[in-house]
Amino acid sequence: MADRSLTYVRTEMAEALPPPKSTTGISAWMRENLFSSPANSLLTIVGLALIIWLAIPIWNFLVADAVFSDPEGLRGEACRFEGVGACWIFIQARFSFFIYGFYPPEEIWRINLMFLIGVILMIPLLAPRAPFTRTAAVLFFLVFPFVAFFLMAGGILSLESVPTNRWGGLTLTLIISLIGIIVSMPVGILLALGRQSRLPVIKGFCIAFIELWRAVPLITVLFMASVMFPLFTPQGMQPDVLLRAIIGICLFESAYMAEVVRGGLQAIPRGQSEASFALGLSKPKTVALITLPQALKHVIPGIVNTFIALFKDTSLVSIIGIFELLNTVRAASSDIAWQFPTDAVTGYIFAGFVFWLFCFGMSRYSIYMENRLHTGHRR
Amino acid sequence: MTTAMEAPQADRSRMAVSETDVAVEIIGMNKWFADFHVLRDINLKVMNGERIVIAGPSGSGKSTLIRCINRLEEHQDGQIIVDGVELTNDLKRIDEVRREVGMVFQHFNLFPHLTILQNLTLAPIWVRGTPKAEAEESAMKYLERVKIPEQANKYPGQLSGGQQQRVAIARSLCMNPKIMLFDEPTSALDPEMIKEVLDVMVKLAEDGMTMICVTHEMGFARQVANRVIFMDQGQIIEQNEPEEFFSNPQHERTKLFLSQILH
Amino acid sequence: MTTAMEAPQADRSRMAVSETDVAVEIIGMNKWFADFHVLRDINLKVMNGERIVIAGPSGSGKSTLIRCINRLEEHQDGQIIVDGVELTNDLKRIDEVRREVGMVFQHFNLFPHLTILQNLTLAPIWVRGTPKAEAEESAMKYLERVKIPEQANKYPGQLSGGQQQRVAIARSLCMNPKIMLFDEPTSALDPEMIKEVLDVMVKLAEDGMTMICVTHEMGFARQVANRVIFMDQGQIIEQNEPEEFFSNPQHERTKLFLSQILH
Amino acid sequence: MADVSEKRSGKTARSSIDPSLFYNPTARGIAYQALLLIGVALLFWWLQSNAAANMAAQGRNTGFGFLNSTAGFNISFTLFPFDRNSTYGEVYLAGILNTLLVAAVGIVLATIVGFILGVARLSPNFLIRKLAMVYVEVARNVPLLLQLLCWYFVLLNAMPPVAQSYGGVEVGEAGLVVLNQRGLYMPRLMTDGRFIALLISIVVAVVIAVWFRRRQVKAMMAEGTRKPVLLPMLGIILIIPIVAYFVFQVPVAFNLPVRQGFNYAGGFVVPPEFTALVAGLVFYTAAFIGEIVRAGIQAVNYGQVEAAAALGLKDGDRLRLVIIPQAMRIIVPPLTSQYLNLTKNSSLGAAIAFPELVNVFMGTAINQSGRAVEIVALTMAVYLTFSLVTSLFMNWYNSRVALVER
Amino acid sequence: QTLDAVEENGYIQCGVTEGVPGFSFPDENNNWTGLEVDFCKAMAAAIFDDPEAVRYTPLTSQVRFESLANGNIDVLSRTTTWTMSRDTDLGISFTGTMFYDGQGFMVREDSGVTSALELSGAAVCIESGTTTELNAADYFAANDMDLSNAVVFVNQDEVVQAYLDGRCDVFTTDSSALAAERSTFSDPDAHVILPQIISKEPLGPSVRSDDWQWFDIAKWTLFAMINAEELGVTSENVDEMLESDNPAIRRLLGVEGEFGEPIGLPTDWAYRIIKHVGNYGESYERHVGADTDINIPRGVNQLWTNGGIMYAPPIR
Ligand SMILES: Nc1ncnc2c1ncn2[C@@H]1O[C@H](COP(=O)(O)OP(=O)(O)OP(=O)(O)O)[C@@H](O)[C@H]1O
Ligand SMILES: Nc1ncnc2c1ncn2[C@@H]1O[C@H](COP(=O)(O)OP(=O)(O)OP(=O)(O)O)[C@@H](O)[C@H]1O
Ligand SMILES: [Mg+2]
Ligand SMILES: [Mg+2]
Repeated sequence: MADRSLTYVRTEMAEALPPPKSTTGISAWMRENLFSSPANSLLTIVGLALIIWLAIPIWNFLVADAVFSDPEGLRGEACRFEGVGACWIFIQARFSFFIYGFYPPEEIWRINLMFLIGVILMIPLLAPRAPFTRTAAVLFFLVFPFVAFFLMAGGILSLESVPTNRWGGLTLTLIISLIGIIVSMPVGILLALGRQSRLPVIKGFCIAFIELWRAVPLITVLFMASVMFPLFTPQGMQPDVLLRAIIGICLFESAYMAEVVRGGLQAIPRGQSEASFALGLSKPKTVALITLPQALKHVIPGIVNTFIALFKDTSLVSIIGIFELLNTVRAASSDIAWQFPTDAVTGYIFAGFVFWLFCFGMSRYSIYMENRLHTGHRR
Repeated sequence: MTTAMEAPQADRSRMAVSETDVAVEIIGMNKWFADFHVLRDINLKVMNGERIVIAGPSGSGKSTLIRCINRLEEHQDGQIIVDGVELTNDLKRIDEVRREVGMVFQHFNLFPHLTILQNLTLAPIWVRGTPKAEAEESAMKYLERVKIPEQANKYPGQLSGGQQQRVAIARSLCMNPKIMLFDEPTSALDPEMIKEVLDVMVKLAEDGMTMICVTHEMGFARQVANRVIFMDQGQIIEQNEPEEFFSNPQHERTKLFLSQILH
Repeated sequence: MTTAMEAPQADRSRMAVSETDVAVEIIGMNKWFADFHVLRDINLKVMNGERIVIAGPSGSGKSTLIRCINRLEEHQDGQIIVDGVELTNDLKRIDEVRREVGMVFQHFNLFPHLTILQNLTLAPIWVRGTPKAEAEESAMKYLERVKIPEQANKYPGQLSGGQQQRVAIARSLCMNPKIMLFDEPTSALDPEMIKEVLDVMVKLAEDGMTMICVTHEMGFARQVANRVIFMDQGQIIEQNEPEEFFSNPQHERTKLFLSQILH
Repeated sequence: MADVSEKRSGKTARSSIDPSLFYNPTARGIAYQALLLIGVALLFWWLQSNAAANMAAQGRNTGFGFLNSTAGFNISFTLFPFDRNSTYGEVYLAGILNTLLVAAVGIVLATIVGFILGVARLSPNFLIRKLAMVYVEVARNVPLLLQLLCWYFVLLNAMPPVAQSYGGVEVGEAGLVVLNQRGLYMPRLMTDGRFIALLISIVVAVVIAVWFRRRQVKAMMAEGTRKPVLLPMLGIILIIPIVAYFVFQVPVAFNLPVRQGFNYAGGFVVPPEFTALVAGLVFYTAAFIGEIVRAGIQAVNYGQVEAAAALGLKDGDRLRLVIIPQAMRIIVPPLTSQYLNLTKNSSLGAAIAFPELVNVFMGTAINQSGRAVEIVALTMAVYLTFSLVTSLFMNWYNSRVALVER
Repeated sequence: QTLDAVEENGYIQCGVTEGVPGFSFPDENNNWTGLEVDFCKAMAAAIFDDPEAVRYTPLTSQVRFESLANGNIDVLSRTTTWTMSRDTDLGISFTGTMFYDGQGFMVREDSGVTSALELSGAAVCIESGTTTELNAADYFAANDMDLSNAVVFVNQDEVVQAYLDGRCDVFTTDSSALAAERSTFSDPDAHVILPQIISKEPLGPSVRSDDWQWFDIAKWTLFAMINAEELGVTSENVDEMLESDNPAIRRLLGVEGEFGEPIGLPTDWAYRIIKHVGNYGESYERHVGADTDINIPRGVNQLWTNGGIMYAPPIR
């Protein structure tokens, strides 16, 4: 249109061309993402410096200076020298202690069996579109806890009885968090329903319960469970420390779960329950068949997040002397046989990694579920 | 006031209305939302097999009135007698009435977590205690009647609005209701879909169902209603048979209203 | 070569377009989104006081084109010269250009945390450094021009869509732009509201504002445009004065497009 | 048509029909509530009678009188003079103040780090974005207790022993700022009542500076020209106290940390427990705040940014006038609950010997006095109060900033 | 009655530490050993003739008394100091002294400190919820020394770790525990325990105050072990000693008299203890004696006949 005529008709369509070199390829990507402006370039340099500054010592500690094997069998001596990095043979040597705690070695198959059952039941619960979801849910929430308890505790079917103070390690961490979630789900649902009730006494009670536990730190709840519960139970009927801690955790967690579920209930439009009433379903049936299933589906990510928080929080029971994962790591690193300069750090890194693995995995899963829910069932 | 008996259209001949056969009777009913007097002195008698259309401007209390009939709303004064049962605070009676009264909502209110078939069989199974196989069989029958049997295993979110509303109608029918209530069943739909829903409703009317419809579809009212009731400010202003109502409205407000909606 | 001078409508007489007075000039411009060649070999010259309407199917690059004019998008090839300033990576020039170019978006994009008046005075105060009192005074003037002075102290959320779009136009005008860009300003509005917004735009055109509008309102194009540009697949396919464009489209695609939207 | 709206209001429900109570929803409601009440009352009665029996069996006393008796132990870090003659009441107070101190410092730092993180997560720079992501994923997914222990012991190992202190001096001499495994030692201000005057003058200076800034901004808006703000403000804040210092002849002496035997004595000490606790809390909480900030900024519609750009607003102004005010509405409520979480999490300081409320009161005091119930109740009351205040603030804030809609 | 309940269960529930070498310490398989563990085993031996009929519950110092008073455990044998208030106010009763301990101080050898009186201003690592905290405060106050640098931890693990990492100059707790902890250090010789013992810390087992029979069983279990040492009866020679003519030995081993009956035990109750666990001296040497890593000299814990203060009332 060099001569600016008002009328113009394109006679020949312009073909789509590849973009100019300067806007594609790795150099363009770097220009765009790393050096798009002077300030950005500076940030890149700072970032690189930070990575180098952090990565080298971490690498040295974890790999370069670390002890990976001990030709003379696993012994603490192998790590007793100045400048030692992580002592991985320590983890190797005490691995079964970290996982199973003080559980009698010849009975460990029981724990493994319990884990196996648990994982098998969880697959249909967590995997999208898996069959048998409902059966698995019933088994997992109603039957599995008892099976697991009898497997762990023994005392029946000629299983040797193993008292709770021999439970420990990652097993105990998982047990505490699973009991926490299995108990707090139904209690939390009841509390959430109660909080929505129009009956003032029920509503008030639920609000007070929820707000009380949400207001206080878990560690005070655990202290309370360990020093105060015994005072409030009749003499001779003493729940052991583990049970008390678990009760404390369940009370605490139910309150959080209630708030999560409430969020889901509030998201269900009123038309749903009205339609259900109009069909002649009673109030309890409406809740059980219509509102609750929908609400729970909405809050799966919230539930997973609560579970992650609970899983991390189980580490606090070490403060009242229960040997969950973190505490077994600490106990092991004060073992005479395993005294070396980095025993504590090595143990913490291991424990931290295990916690991280579980929590990160679950949070990814929750994000995945969230995305799926957004698209699910839509056209 | 003309009764449904004298309704002129030919296609109504199949129905059998007898004076003694009262489906719904409302006597001197009043209702308040807090201090707001939303329904005032409502008197209404609907015979079995009658088809009533309720019209009126927005906020006039149409929805509230039909929601009172199956006790989704509580009335404070007067009597509502449905299928011979008076609605009171008695939960048992309410359940009884709700079983006999189907309701279709403006926004369908299908249960999104259940398949179409599950939506349909839910109430028969849990309320009537029908065996599952039997419930599913009759559900499929009703789905065929609303012309979407092939969608039985989809979820509501996968259907169009018109299809959803037809499912909602089928869902109510599965309970074999004696009376059907419709609250603006087509007003959330695109024009093409309105027709498919109205067709189903017309068919229902032809089969002799007692129906009370809140709707602004005047064509539908003309075609199937025995009576049109016009409400304003919580009161029944005027009622008449459709021909008369449209051609010769009596009340000032009715005239104004009709002039607005029939352009 | 017809200039806008000879445009037929009477109401265009007030504007004064001179050949030398170029508002926007685009020369051999190309743009890619990653590998996707979205604008291809665009050449366009807009005179001061001219009113251009850009039409074309969805995805043809209309929005991208006008967003390039005030550098909301970056182009990779060719030149864009706005009000004598060439758009490059130079932030200062970009700011300069943006001050002179007003833009109205499809979804209004008013600032919801500010009152209408604050929305209008924000840019004059912080960009131009206008004293507050003065900025408010001129804002009220523009609000009167778009006929909603009484809403000055409300928040955007309290207005209807049409009102919001009119505020958005007023907000751009407050900066005394030399050129106004409109990106489908009416397509998010209900029919009754479209008219009130178009009225404001027509008024603006009558006052001689240089305007580039992406719109499918062909009535508006007929009434005020000097030129209609038709785009497809990132290219300018055809341009012409409105009468000619509508009555006698040249290119196949134009014909097809017009047949679809003018039913 | 009859109009009976004056006849009565709907509140007076009619009751001419009297169905069997069993099916009456009102009656049912009352019955459920009564059941719950009775249940709860029974539970409390049971707990109470057990407690009474247990206490009687153990011959224990109850009551809050112990708050006035001497505690008999030391607390290593308090904000007011405390020794072994102080009472349990003072232990309580010291714990609360230490908790609040950690919370205050932690909140300020976590906010700063968190905002930087949130912005970094959205940075156009790939490297910075990924670094921030790694940080967040590590910090969020490892238990805080573990992190605290790591921080504490890493900090202890990173610091030199007393003899090789940074800024250290010979035995008997006074240092200025000394850093070693025992903490960070700084000069402590020693002064008398006239110092209050100085303090007041500083407050006055800040108030004047803030007023000045308001005035300048207003003038800026009114006249449309940019005016100096920062420098004059700094001037005001500096000059007024200096003038006050000379006018009142405020005696200012510093108590310097002196090396005596094992340690430095005197001065003001920040113990490593405090540093580790704050570091751990900040590191952990900042990750959550970063995510909140990111979500808040992302929630501001991109159209808003474009509209601001199209109006010619510069980068900084766009952020300040358009994005931040809108993002803040979304950010503040979850942010406050993070603040509350940080405060609650400070109770983990017990694990690394920081004398916050749970450590000194639920830990030491409960063991020395044996008043479990009272001490648990008092401790929980503190956290309940924090939570109540927070939710009051949140309600107030939400009602204040709620966007006005039609 | 506790005895009935215990017999019903088939085991004693014994509260122990979370791991103090020499006193009560678990190995990898949760087999507990130590001087105090031996006491629990002795009780089990007396009741069941089986020293392994014990369940150990590791307790933190915060929860130990509650656990005992409320029946979680039957006997508390956990480095617990016998004090008046604990004996009278907490619903528990001490049954005797197993180990005469006292609070001491440990410092790094290179600090050059040789006396606790030089510790003014030192940073002191302490575990919370113990008498240690109060004793230290008293001692420092009495000697006009400055204890503003006390670092108080909830768990012993952290106390030791912090001391080793240099947070404190001094680590104070009962000297037995100091010795035990020192034995776990990678370089035990770099740390010295100062000579001053600043408190009387008689460590002994305790039971609930509401059951006198159980109290007597616990009390006489300990006395039997001490008497056995005094009479020269060991686990090795106990069977020969059954033939002894010494009436004191005959009464101890149940050959003469019915001393078990009043406390609900069989007559050979003490024989069982000595047979399975040994006398006090044996137990001491086995767990904390000179041949162990712990290496605490017998000191005041010698029998009274050897210049110590270990003394048990006669069985007669
Ligand atoms: N739950 C409620 N609480 C208080 N007021 C209500 C409630 N439901 C409806 N109202 C009020 O009662 C009046 C009648 O409402 P109703 O929904 O019955 O009108 P309608 O005739 O169905 O109108 P539309 O055609 O808009 O559906 C309206 O003014 C409405 O605002
Ligand atoms: N930021 C972006 N990144 C990648 N592709 C884009 C981006 N913005 C637009 N596109 C693509 O560029 C093409 C042109 O988009 P544009 O919005 O300019 O079309 P349009 O003509 O305005 O269409 P409509 O009438 O729907 O608004 C479309 O195919 C669109 O998908
Ligand atoms: Mg309605
Ligand atoms: Mg567009």
